[in-house]
Amino acid sequence: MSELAVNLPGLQMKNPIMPASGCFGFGREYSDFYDLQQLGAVIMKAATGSNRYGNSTPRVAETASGMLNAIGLQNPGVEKIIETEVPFLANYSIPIIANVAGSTLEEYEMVAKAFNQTDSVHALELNISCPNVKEGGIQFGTNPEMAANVTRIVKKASNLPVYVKLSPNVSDIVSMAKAVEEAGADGLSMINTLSGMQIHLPSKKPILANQTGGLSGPAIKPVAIRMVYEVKKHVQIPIIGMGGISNVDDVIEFLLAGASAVAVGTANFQNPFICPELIEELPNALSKYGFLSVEDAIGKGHGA
Amino acid sequence: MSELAVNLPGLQMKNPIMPASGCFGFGREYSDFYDLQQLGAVIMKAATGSNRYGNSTPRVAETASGMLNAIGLQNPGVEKIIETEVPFLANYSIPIIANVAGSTLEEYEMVAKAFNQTDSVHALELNISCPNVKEGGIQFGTNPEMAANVTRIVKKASNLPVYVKLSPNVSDIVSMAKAVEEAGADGLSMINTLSGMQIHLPSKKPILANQTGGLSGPAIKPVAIRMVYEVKKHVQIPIIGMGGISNVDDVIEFLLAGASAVAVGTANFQNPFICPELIEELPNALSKYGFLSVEDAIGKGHGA
Amino acid sequence: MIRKENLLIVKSTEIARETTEMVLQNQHISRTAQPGQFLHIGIEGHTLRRPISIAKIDKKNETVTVLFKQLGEGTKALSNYQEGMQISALGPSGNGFPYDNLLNKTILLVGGGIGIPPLYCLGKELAAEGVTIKAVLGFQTADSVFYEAAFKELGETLITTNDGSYGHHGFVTDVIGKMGDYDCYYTCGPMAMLQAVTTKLEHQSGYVSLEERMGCGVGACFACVIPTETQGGYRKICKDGPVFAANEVKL
Amino acid sequence: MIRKENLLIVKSTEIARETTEMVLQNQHISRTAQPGQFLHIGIEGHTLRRPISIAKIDKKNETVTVLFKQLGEGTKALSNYQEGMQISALGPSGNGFPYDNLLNKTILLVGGGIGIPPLYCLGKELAAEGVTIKAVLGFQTADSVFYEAAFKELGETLITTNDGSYGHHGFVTDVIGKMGDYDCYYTCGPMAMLQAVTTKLEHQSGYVSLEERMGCGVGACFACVIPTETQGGYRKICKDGPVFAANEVKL
Ligand SMILES: Cc1cc2nc3c(=O)[nH]c(=O)nc-3n(C[C@H](O)[C@H](O)[C@H](O)COP(=O)(O)OP(=O)(O)OC[C@H]3O[C@@H](n4cnc5c(N)ncnc54)[C@H](O)[C@@H]3O)c2cc1C
Ligand SMILES: Cc1cc2nc3c(=O)[nH]c(=O)nc-3n(C[C@H](O)[C@H](O)[C@H](O)COP(=O)(O)OP(=O)(O)OC[C@H]3O[C@@H](n4cnc5c(N)ncnc54)[C@H](O)[C@@H]3O)c2cc1C
Ligand SMILES: Cc1cc2nc3c(=O)[nH]c(=O)nc-3n(C[C@H](O)[C@H](O)[C@H](O)COP(=O)(O)O)c2cc1C
Ligand SMILES: Cc1cc2nc3c(=O)[nH]c(=O)nc-3n(C[C@H](O)[C@H](O)[C@H](O)COP(=O)(O)O)c2cc1C
Ligand code: FES
Ligand code: FES
Repeated sequence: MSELAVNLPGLQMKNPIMPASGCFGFGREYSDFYDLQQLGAVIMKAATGSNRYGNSTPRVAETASGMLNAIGLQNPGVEKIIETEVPFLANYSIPIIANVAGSTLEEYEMVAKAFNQTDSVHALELNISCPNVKEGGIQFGTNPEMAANVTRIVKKASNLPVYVKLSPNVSDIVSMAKAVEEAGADGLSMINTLSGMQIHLPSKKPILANQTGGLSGPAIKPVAIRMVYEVKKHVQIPIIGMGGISNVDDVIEFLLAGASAVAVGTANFQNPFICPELIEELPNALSKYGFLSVEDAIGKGHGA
Repeated sequence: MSELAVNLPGLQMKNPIMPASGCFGFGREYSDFYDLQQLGAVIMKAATGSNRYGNSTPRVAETASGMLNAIGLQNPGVEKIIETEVPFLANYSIPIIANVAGSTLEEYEMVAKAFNQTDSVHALELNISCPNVKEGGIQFGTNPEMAANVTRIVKKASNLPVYVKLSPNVSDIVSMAKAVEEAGADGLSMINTLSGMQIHLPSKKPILANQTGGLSGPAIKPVAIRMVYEVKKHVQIPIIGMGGISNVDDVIEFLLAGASAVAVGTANFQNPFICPELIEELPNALSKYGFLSVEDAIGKGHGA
Repeated sequence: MIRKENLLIVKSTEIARETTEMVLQNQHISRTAQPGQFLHIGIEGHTLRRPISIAKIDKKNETVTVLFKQLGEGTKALSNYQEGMQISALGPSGNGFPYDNLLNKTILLVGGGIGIPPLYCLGKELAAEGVTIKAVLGFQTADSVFYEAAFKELGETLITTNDGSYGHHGFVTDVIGKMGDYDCYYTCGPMAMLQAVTTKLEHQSGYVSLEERMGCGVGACFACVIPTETQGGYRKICKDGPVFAANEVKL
Repeated sequence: MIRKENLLIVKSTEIARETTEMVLQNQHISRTAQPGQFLHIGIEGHTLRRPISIAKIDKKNETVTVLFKQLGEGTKALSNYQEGMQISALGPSGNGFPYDNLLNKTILLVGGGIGIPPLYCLGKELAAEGVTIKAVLGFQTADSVFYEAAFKELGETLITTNDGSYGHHGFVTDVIGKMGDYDCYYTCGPMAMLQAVTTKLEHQSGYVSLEERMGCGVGACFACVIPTETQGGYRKICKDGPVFAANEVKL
């Protein structure tokens, strides 16, 4: 096994770097910049039961070392995604992770089931945490019992490994993680965005049409690292870490905190080549800090 | 009344700008830079029942547009503060707010009571939210019943108005705010720091000796604005807003979100003159955005 | 084809109030850019890139020119970049103005403020191809006026200012009626102006260039959508636009 | 007295591996600085200021010189600042080295790496006042050595390198014994070195200059405390230090 390779449930990855859900569409646009074959894996934009337009615009705002977004889960619906988007990504021999969203338990179940149709999807990322959609996301993601419940239902509906994506907008991230682990999650994905707002002074209104949005980017990295670190101490399942990664040291920091692989979101907007650049720089960075491989670095921030 | 003046329970302020607790000591150091008389008010560093050394060093780290701190409530204890620090600040005719911390209900009660001895303190800021101290802070600040309980006890013990300082590390900030309002809080102060961590790559350990610390600075402003905005919709008591203020537009943004006054923390470290500079710039900024006074701007981000 | 490129700042000038004109050298972008396309410009210390339209294309000197208003922190910082520095941009981005079969025809350009630069780019290109150009340009006030002489070289040009301090007093829609006949119009500017113009010129064939806050600028994040009657209900301004047929999108 | 000042970068040179020497002009700071004091330097885009010791004071030209290692992002950015630019600093900060009644006496300076600059400042001042200077300076390796000639002008100087690529092979504590007698020592460098030096010279009177991560740099935030036996159990490095009597603090 190469020094960069990581094996997680359902995901045989030649390196631990993947684009984060919602920041990479379904890959087409970034395939104009580089060969997606280089990626460790790819996480698709959220899929819902049917076609969704999402929120009104403006949907993004800039903040200090970060950004807010309230896209509102715009997507063509799970059937269309399987029909038109998955085949494009399946041209590359990299693991594909489908991000599953919904406003009701039934919708989550239906979307998860739909992905059983295709052999090209390798794992689900269960988005219980999207803070933008009033009638769903937020509640599943902040209540341990509800999170466990949706995990159980999706696990039952799907024949794929399920990574539950945790929301940071909670008092106690460890109980969320433990609840979904007990409910059968194969892995965790963390963190989603922090709920935030910006007010436009000239118009005296929130900039985002949705008022609140999700804060991402380097600003939130300390929160993400803290949560990965704390959760790692209490769960056995692997963690895909994310939140503010913009350089290779950030990747190492997430590995040390306990992530087994990482996802890169906002940084794609600044630099479309960020993922292949991180992959290229990773071997040197690992050896600079005395690691033989990615596997060797995982969790090493927790002491001997 | 002048355009900058604000009257809050116990606090007759000539302007809405005050340094935040823990970022200004007891005022002596910054009095070498400017006349503290200019300030709207001053919030002292946290007081506990007895002398406290705090955490081991390193106690601070830098993050993207922010910093982490884990001072650990170092202070000489409430009696010594009343004896040696309050008289210094009492030389200025500005309202003094005492930040009250503790690890137990009894300690909170004792500290609050102690401040009844002096006439120079005008209000208490009840720090139920300091995320650095394992044996107390965090629990009071994330559970509505416990927060209400400590509020009730402190209200009973004290003859001063009580501003409860909320922690942002919660799933539902509105229920926290409503719980302490019902328990008798005279005002709210928000937000305290977000819990975060940074790992030092060469040593493979968290940088802070305490491992986790509180994230402050511009990075957290969107979270603070969102929380002030949401809470403002649901409570009647005034809010002292803070979190990442570093320029006069930030002050206006907090006013629009619903704060009646603001506190400035981390920005003092970058620019010791930040508070008097904001005070000087505020009149122009208010008129630029079409406001007659600070009072006129409060809550105006909520529409007509 | 969109690429991530470094561009050399050859010249940076304040040509009107809080308005910077920047000449940028880059082979790929100058060779492939079309009028109506934009650059997605990276600014040190800012998370998001800024979309700025291409105002001139000079294939000989391998430069493109952009004009931008110093609006917020990013454009203010950009206006302080010195000649000789490099900036990073994604580009050329989006789709330009469609302009087939316009030989011997007449077009009307209707621009407002900082929406004017891409129209100049189009007008210059088409004037060279034998199209007759007419233009109505609206500005806030006298000292924000730019490119008046440049447009007058292309064809008949009317200037309006909101406060009447220069040219006609009022909005562009107040004077469009004076421009006689034309085969097609192109407009870019503030949303209120676009709504007024497209409503007024409802029965004309025309194209609008739109603005929206962007995340990725390449079509991946769905930040910049605009609702449409057809095409699955929406289009992305960064990738499918910024130019649309006036009747295609819901303003 | 500490003030917030702008300093003009008169000169910036890389004088050893990843080590920048910067000459900064400012009247207030050059006039009032004492050896052992530091500047709390603001760096664009960074929340926290960086504490950097004063290495030379030139009252005539109204400059102070600082030397810093390009360690992390902040110091790397600072090393790219061009001559002619201004930087913001709080200073002069902290308390300098105490040095009363040293006339005709001998002092030993023990410095490690980037802890050496404040000792040079002290040595230069005291040499001019007739104090005999001896110095032991430890570096990582040959190409990180700086200020050797400058120290040799002040007095007897031994250089050590960890890898033996220059001077004596080993640590400063390996060669301190060779320095004969002295009345007092001053030391600054990595914590491990300070511990070794103060232990070895336990029975000598001496002063250590300490480093700690800082928030405010003025004594307000309690980030930079060091435990003491007396004085309420702690002192603040930024305000009460960075210099302490060797027996005052617990290293
Ligand atoms: C396709 C397109 C072409 C454009 N062409 C030009 C041009 O040629 N000249 C010019 O001056 N301006 C142009 N704009 C508008 C320009 O992008 C904004 O003025 C600029 O992004 C504001 O950035 P700032 O740093 O000054 O403002 P800030 O308020 O600091 O910006 C914060 C965030 O909001 C975004 N934003 C703010 N206002 C706008 C806006 N009006 N449109 C889109 N995003 C905005 C910024 O890009 C940034 O992400 C164009 C916009 C688009 C979408
Ligand atoms: C009183 C004092 C005097 C100093 N004098 C010098 C000097 O003359 N020359 C020199 O090269 N260095 C000196 N240092 C150390 C210098 O402050 C750090 O090397 C520098 O702050 C590192 O910043 P960075 O941006 O390179 O590193 P980063 O890792 O990017 O810094 C992140 C944060 O950690 C802090 N930090 C990191 N390392 C240290 C450290 N060793 N000490 C204190 N804070 C640190 C930074 O100030 C910043 O707040 C001194 C430190 C102190 C306390
Ligand atoms: C524009 C945008 C859209 C996003 N959409 C989704 C989404 O559809 N599903 C999801 O689980 N997370 C979504 N996220 C969250 C990211 O996947 C990621 O968890 C978060 O942004 C933190 O990573 P970053 O700081 O690297 O961006 C989105 C983030 C952004 C910025
Ligand atoms: C170094 C430091 C020490 C702090 N100490 C306290 C404290 O003792 N009590 C308290 O209630 N808040 C404390 N805080 C939190 C601040 O008062 C403030 O709520 C927070 O930093 C957000 O504001 P800012 O972003 O402007 O710094 C501290 C913050 C910092 C950075
Ligand atoms: S800005 Fe991302 S899709 Fe247009
Ligand atoms: S750095 Fe704030 S007290 Fe020393």
